[in-house]
Amino acid sequence: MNSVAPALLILAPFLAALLCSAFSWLERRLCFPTALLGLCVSLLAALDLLLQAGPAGVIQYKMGGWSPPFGIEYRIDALSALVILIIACIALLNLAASHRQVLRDMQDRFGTFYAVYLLFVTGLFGVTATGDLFNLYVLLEITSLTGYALIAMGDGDRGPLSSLNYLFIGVIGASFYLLGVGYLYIMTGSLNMVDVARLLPPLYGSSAILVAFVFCMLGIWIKMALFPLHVWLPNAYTYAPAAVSRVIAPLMTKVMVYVMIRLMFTVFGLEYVFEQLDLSRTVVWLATLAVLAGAVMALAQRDLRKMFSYVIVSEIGYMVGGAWLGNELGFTGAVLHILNDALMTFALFLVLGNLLFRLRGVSFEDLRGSFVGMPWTMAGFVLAGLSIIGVPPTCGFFSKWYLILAGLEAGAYQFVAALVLSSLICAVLFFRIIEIAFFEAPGPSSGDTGQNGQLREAPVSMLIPLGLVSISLLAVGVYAGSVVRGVIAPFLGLYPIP
Amino acid sequence: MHWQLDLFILTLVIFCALAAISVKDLLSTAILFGAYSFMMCLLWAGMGAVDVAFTEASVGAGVSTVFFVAAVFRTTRRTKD
Amino acid sequence: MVDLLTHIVAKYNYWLYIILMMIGLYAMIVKNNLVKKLVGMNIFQTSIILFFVSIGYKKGATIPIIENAHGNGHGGKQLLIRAADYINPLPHVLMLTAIVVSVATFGVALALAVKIYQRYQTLEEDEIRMRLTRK
Amino acid sequence: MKFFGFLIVSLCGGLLLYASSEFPDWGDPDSPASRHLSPHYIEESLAETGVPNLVTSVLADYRSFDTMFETAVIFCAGLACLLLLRKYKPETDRYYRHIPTGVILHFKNSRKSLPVGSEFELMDADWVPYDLVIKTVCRILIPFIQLYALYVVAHGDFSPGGGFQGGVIFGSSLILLAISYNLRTAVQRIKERVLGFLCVLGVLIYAGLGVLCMFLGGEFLDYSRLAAILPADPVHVRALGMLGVEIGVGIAVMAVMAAIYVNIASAGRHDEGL
Repeated sequence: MNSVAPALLILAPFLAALLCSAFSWLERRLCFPTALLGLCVSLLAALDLLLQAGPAGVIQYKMGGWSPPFGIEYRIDALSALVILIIACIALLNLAASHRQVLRDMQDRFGTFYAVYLLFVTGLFGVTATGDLFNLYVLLEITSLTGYALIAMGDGDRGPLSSLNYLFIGVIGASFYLLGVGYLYIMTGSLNMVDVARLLPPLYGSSAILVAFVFCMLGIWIKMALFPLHVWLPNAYTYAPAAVSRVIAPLMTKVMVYVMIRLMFTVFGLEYVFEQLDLSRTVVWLATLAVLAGAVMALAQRDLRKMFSYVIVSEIGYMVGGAWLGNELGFTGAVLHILNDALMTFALFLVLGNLLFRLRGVSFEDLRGSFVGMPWTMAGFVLAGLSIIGVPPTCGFFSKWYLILAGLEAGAYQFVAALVLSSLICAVLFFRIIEIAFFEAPGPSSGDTGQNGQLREAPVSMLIPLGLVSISLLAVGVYAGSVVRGVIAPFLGLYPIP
Repeated sequence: MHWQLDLFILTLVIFCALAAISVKDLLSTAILFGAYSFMMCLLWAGMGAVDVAFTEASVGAGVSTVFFVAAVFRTTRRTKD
Repeated sequence: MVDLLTHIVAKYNYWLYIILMMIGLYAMIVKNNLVKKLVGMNIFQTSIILFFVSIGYKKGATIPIIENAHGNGHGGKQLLIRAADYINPLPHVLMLTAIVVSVATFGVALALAVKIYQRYQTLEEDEIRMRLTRK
Repeated sequence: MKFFGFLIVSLCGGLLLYASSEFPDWGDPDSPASRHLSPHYIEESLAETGVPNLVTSVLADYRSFDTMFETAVIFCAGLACLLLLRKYKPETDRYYRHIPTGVILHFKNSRKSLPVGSEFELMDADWVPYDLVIKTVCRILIPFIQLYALYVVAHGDFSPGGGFQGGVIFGSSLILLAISYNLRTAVQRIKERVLGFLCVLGVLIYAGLGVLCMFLGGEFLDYSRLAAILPADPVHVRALGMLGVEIGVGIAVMAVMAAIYVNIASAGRHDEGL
């Protein structure tokens, strides 16, 4: 019998969501501990999976006991185990960090909120672990549907509208993906990823497979907000409640990047993607555009939330470009950047959450002098900013380094130039904010102040997760080498890049 | 299924789809949308997908339309396009 | 000419789904009213369902319910079942799930539309945008 | 915008049309889709699962994991509507009707309330007198609709139908109750809390059966393990397991459909509506 960890990973948050929803009618105080317990169990399962997947290569779990092409299987390799671990950590930390904020903002409906939150995390786990193309669609829809609901909870004025826009675009994305799966199914007759990969090589020249690939990729790109398709992202992330944007911003786009990598590597095959199709150059150009456009648009913003959203748009360009450069260095950089960017974005949005807990808004005027009132929060901000810029001891440096080397190796000089330029722009962005927060005197209208009119530091329960993430920003930087050896090398061993 | 009937339903499906998105009254849209779903369900039943047709008949033509009418009741019938 | 005609007859269902998909997508992109966009979204989704159901169809086969299974008791070892006699059930299963997903999305979207209407008293996108900029 | 939309749409349509020329013919029995997986499902599933309706056997057994998340999607939709629309504060504008005389009282911006009973009844702002024909017909119809829904759930193994369709039909009978009487009556009959519990219960039955199979030593949702506790052979027990999950799906879908309708029709206040 196999290990039960893959099933436990999905079931723990799923059952916890059901219980939370039941408790919201019975005894509301039980909701938070149930949610916490569910995510703790899946964190343990995720750790177990990572430890197993490194040496074993691939962990399989057959749902319903049916063997793969007929039933649904879960396939977890070292790379997906890493992504799962990131999801579990961030979801758990965010849950702990946002408890007070949720109690304050959601009042009588926090039980339902936790249920929806847990279902969102369940969907993310499933998307990462599944080995079935259609199951991926169903789980993607769970993630999106809960995402729409969570985003619409936010800022009363714009929340529902930006959520509905996100819904329209998200449905187009998911339907495009489903169309792609349909084209694959009509040509191969299978839905299992490994089985499809086995059946595809004789069909490589077919135009239907080409269209299937294009539509799968388009769907995923819409969901991850690659540059021209990013229009839904800034509003959705800006007007979502802080507790929600903190988990959606770091995870949703990164998981989609992972899904893209998974489709490229395990379904269509690298030989098809890089040798049969001549798309690599085009996509790297697209990614270059995304990096530049995101950075420039971030420069134009006067609101911290909007600015961070555009920084995410720019970071997506890094990962897509890295994955499509078609060499091992680029892939390593892209995967490292998934890990790093999830952590950096999470740190940034934790800082945002802390600021929003005390301040009325986060436009630049509101930030004046916040260093004095909230030193720890702003210290976390500085560290996350340094990491996004790519200053050496932090983890952001290493992935950028790999990406730049990969760009040079592949001869994609425009991509390298865009990387360097966007790092410079990020430096401008963050130092401008640090200057405002450090040197300018606090404005007259600074929101929630203490007895003596001073801005107060965020509560400890919100500072501890920020501290942990800030430490991990440094730790992941130091241990980047072992991530490359332990996770990326085994994966590349399974799917060597031609 | 006879091809004449098939063709008739196909024409109706496209007609209902076009009418549903172009009529200038949301309540009419709701009804046309229900008709569209029902025609679709006939088409699927003709292709032997009985379970799918059954679901579409109860969901698309039934409950979805009711949700739609309820939403129109709570909002407005007015539309500019 | 005959060649083209047989080609059309052999594939017309696939073409129909493309036409419906185009109608739906067009409505989603161009329409100004949020509920109209929703209708477009639903047409788009049903067109994909039509595509999948068309994949499952098999000439000379019947609906995917095994005949005479009752009389032979469960297990049905004696029954000779040939794959050519029954329509492929897999796309139907997938599309049941897709219909459910689409009605769930539809419900959530309508709830959002009601909420937006409560806030802005209109469902027209340009009027909402006007209200937002005026503030 | 119109031109832009038209461009995108024709681009997508053209791309899809270009690929469809490579498809196998419509209804071709030798297409890959009909040759690869489906023969196994068609030829073996009766022997392996004991269910003649192939769609049910694939839906609730081979791909039951998908179906569990399909139920979860519906559950999400119910939760989302609740989260988005539900307002717990009662309206301050209220209308009462004095039943013996038919006089209508309007309370504006006040917290006062009248005892609702044989003398006064709450009524909607846009109230229409009850229609005797509609009321009677619906009264007769609703039990039959519900009976039919139960039949659809229970007979899903042998004929088209199953938990989802049955649940929707049952849910629509509740919606019919709300439409033919008024929303207030329907909400009083089926309390919001009960609907909430039924949503959870349905999904929990599904997931719980799966977890039970894990406890009995199998994989998640491997119904054949239920043979250890049910008096049936491993093939027949799969049919029983499927019936169990179908019931779960039916309950969840029924409750969610009613909940979504109530929330949308009353814009979350659960008092007056269509």
